Amino acid sequence: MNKRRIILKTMAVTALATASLVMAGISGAHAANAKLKIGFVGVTSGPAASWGISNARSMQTRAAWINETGGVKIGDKTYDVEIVTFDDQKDPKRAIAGMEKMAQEGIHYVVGPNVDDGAAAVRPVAEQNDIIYFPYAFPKSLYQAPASNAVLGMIANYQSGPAIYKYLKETKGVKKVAFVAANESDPLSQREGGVAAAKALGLDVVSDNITYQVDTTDFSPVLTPVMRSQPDLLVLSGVAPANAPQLIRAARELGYAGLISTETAQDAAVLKEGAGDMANGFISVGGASTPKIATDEMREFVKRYTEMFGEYNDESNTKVYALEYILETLKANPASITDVAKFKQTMDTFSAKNIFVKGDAKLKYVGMTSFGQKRQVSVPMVVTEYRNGNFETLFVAEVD
Amino acid sequence: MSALLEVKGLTKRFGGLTAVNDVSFDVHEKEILSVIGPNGAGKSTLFKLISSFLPSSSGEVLFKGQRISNLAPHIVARKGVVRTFQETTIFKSMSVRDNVIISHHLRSQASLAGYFLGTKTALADEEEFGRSADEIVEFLNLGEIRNELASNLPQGHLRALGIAIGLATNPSVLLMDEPFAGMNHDETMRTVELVRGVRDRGVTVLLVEHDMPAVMKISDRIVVINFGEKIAEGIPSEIQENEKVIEAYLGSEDDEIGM
Amino acid sequence: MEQIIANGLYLGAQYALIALGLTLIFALMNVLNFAHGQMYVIGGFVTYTVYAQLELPFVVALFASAITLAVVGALIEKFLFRPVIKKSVREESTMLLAAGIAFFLDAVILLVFGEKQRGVPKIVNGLFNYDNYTLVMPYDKILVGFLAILSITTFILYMQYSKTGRAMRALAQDKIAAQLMGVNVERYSMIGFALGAMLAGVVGGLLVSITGVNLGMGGPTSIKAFMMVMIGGAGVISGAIAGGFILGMMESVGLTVLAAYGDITYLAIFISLMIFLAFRPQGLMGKPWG
Amino acid sequence: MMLKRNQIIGVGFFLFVIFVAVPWLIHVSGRWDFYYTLTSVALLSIASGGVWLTFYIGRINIGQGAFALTGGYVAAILVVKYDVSFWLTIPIAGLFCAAVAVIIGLPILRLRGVYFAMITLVLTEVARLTALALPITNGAKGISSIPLPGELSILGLTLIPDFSTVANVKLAFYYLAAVLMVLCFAGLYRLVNSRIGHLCRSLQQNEELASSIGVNTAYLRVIAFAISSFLGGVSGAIFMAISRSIYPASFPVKDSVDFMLNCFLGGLGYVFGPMLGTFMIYFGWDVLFTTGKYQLLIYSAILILLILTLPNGVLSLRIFNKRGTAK
Repeated sequence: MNKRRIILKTMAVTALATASLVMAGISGAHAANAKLKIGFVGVTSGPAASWGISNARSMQTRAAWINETGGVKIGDKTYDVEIVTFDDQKDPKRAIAGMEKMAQEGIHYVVGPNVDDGAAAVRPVAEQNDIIYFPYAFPKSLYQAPASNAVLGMIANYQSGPAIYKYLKETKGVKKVAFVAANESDPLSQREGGVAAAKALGLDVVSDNITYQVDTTDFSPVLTPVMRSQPDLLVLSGVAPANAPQLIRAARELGYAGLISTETAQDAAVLKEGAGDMANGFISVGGASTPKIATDEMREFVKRYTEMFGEYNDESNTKVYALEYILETLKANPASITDVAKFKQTMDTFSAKNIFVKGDAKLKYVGMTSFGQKRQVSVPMVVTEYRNGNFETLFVAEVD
Repeated sequence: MSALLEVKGLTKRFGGLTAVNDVSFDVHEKEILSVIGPNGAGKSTLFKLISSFLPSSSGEVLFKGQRISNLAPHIVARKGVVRTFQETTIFKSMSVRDNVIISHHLRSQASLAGYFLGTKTALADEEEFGRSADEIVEFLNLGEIRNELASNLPQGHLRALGIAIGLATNPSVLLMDEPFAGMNHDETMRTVELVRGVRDRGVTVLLVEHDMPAVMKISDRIVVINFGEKIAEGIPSEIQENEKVIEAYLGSEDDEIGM
Repeated sequence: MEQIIANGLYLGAQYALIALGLTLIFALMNVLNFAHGQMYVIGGFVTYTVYAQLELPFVVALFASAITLAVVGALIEKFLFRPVIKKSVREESTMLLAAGIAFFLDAVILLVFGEKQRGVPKIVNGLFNYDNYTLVMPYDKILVGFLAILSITTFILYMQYSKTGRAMRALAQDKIAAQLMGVNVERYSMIGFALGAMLAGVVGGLLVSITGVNLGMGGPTSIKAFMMVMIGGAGVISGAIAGGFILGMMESVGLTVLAAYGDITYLAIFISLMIFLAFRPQGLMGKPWG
Repeated sequence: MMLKRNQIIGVGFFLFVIFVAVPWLIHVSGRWDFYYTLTSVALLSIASGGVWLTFYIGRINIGQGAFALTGGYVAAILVVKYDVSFWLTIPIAGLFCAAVAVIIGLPILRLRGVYFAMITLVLTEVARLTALALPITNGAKGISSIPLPGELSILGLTLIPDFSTVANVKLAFYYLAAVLMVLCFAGLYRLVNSRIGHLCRSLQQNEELASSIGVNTAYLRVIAFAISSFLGGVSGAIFMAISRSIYPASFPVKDSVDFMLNCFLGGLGYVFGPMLGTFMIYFGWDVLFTTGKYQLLIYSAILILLILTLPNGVLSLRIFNKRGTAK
């Protein structure tokens, strides 16, 4: 019967396709050497694209820069850095596939994923394949033993939150805090951390259950009940750069005169376009590009980034570090290029100069307080205030 | 003769409008009873009420003394009262034979799980359905096109297929919705023969129609409705002479009692 | 209370305009346009480019958005939907095409306009403030709401009184009858699709002045538009408008009333929508089975 | 079920490919990453198979993500909080989803066309928001660090070894997924080619007529939807085991849409359509990863071209189907 043939042929074609793809893989697997591949698995399309894109571009900019100046010398060998990127579409299932791809490429050091669920989902793969990865996700279980392959690539909100609230409490007399978060895993978890931190500081949390959908086009209804609780600090927990200006604008238009802050990195141009003068005074956590602390290297980085991609994204200020840490740690112990265990050993004692920040800041691994092991990069916690299109440094702190 | 199907005081209101008002009549075993009436008289609504495709506002339909109105259509069908459709309502992407085979559903002995597992009963069912379908297809002169896709059939054959689908369910009563609509004289006469054949198989036929010549030729008895109400009931010759009926048909503009 | 209603009305006006285009395309071609949200986003970016980058007047930017999308819509209908509708066995197959187009437009938006959130300078400054913040509404929102309602009215008048509009309504009601009456189905399908896309572009352009635009807004916007269309009844213009205002009001009221219970406003909206449709499968004003 | 000779050859060949040839090729080529990709394809095609069945009764289902998520959560909660064996949670997750489908399906399956499509789409969001709001699902934080599947033994006889002791977990999951996929599609094939399949088709073509010949359409619809959701739940449960975590956003709306697209792409008229469709859509994206920032552009362009040339699914292609009679 006809149907049988169909089945037969379907199978033949399926098999053929599989085989040819596998074969194609073989030829691709033996790539040239003297290249040091570093991976990136994160979201570079869809609603959250700007997180991953700013991330990947920072890496690509830095890699191009290093390669242009002769590559990176690790041990007695010099490598060109190649960044292999994988778009996980913010889907944890894809993130696993991405991590598998990285393993296939022989990569042991990966930056990403950008969100909690992705970071949790790739853990088994990373551990099976000896991959150290640098997620931008905050769940503590990722970094606490028995987990040991994840290194937090930035400052967690439960670390920056207390510092910011304390500063605002002491210098601006903040007493009543309200929290708003998107109805998604990451922001909600961050809100919970923020609320706990605020309460620990003795602040009065007047509103902590208002959420919004990320696709909201008018935030006035969302913020109307928040405003009624009359806070003097409004915290936008884990706010996406796309939502921040709209929230600020809606709050100001509803007559809110107090402070607004967040613990995530933002982009000045986005704030300027989206909220204009209303964004003045908005407090966020930046990286190293504020004029006060940026070094020539940082300025060079921004310049190269802008040349390569047309426009700089301030979110990259915090994302420039992961690649730097990987390379510097490898330099400190060349054996760790293939041996992840050596890398982990090195992490405990590692220290190098931070070229992006003025002064004698060091690159080193921290996290003992939060995770009980050194599974976090130490980056300067630069708390900034938006003012007329630029970020100004409020204060700089460190995490231990 | 005993009443197989009893229609008692059937009424249907749509908002303020009463489409069918207190209609009662009986259908006797193995007769062909036609319900006629001018356009807009409420025939179509009455038909849907009897076949339970519409819930009634009041009144009821009894089949062998049991109430069947306002039940789900498939339950009414299961009891033995099955309708055909006016339009080209068939399973378009199946062959003629498959259309008839699938319509043997009510004769299934096996359960769904049985069909999945292919039990003995299920296999016996399949065989029986195939045999019966072939018989029905032949009976309705569809034998030559049994493997044709239903959507490719000309209209005349579609009507026959509709009847075949109805017959496959092995009904006690077959309700036929305007079986002669849109047919020329020859086609109508052929279909009249088919419907007679159906009755001769022991199936009671209730049909709703407005093709008068065909109705007069085929019916054992006729029920006439106008403005939702029954105005006459009787054998064809009585109806032909009924004053009210003539008046009703003359009063309506687009239908004449042509015979 | 006044504030809640004002918020709801403003949201409703913009939602209704989004839903209009979607329902028009559905009514004419039975196509559920998954790419509607992406068209809205393109509209926003075009207005951004013309108004903020090239610094031309806002009205010019709006027109640019409208025209761009009308052209895009017409091309999509002619070269993609038309052949697929002709060849496919089941008309749902157009959903795959619509989704493919949505992906494609997403990719184009990312490559052309970048990943960042974009916004434009306020079109009007100032704030309407009644009785010391019992009712506040920035003037630009009032203007945008007004323009949205104006667009809706124009659209309705156009559909009601122009020859093209009448032809499209005939087509939406009964394709075969319209064909018999001499309506050129292909031509009006294309015009209808272009018009639907254009409406999406206009809303995108209008809203970029309030909420800005980013590449991620496409998908969620489509889904919201689907919901409004369902509430009102698929393929019915008055239904889309009603659906838009109802959803806007529900969000506004829900976010205030349910605020005390945490994160459940949208859950409540979705569930009540499901219950509503279970009882009224064709929406408020739809034909049964759309 | 009667199998014709070349049918047996076909099935045998297919089984040989997925159980012997693929592992061998991966071993030879060293493309270990394909295990996960193919495992995903197998699991996603199970879920798509369910969606396909709802298409078969004439309903556009964009809600499978909701059931995959539910299945994942049921399995995760049972494993983590109640210490149930993972193997037992697979059928429980499936049955739970089927039960949910019956409760939800009774009212919503009355809807047709776009209305049903949209309400199922909303269902996916409802599932995500519910997972965020409920205490038992651990809200926003999800459930992570879930142990690997343990041993499955009956009367002391080890049927499946403890996955944490298996040398190659990827291969183990691949086999698990492949076996389930084969079972799922064998079941679907049997279903579709039995009288039930014909009944489903009668529903798809004309529900009124179907009920007039005595088919309990509501019952059949609910059954089909329940089977569909069962498959979604099973696939979600196993994904949970692979990623060893589950979050509210583990199966987003995009997945629901993808499940539907898989069916369209493969061909709605062909029972193996969803398998091929999933393979092409998922694998296609993975293979295109080398194209960097043009990945989505190329991917969607190919998708559009495919629809333009084969609007009735890839399986409607001549080589698959000489007489062109869509089933």
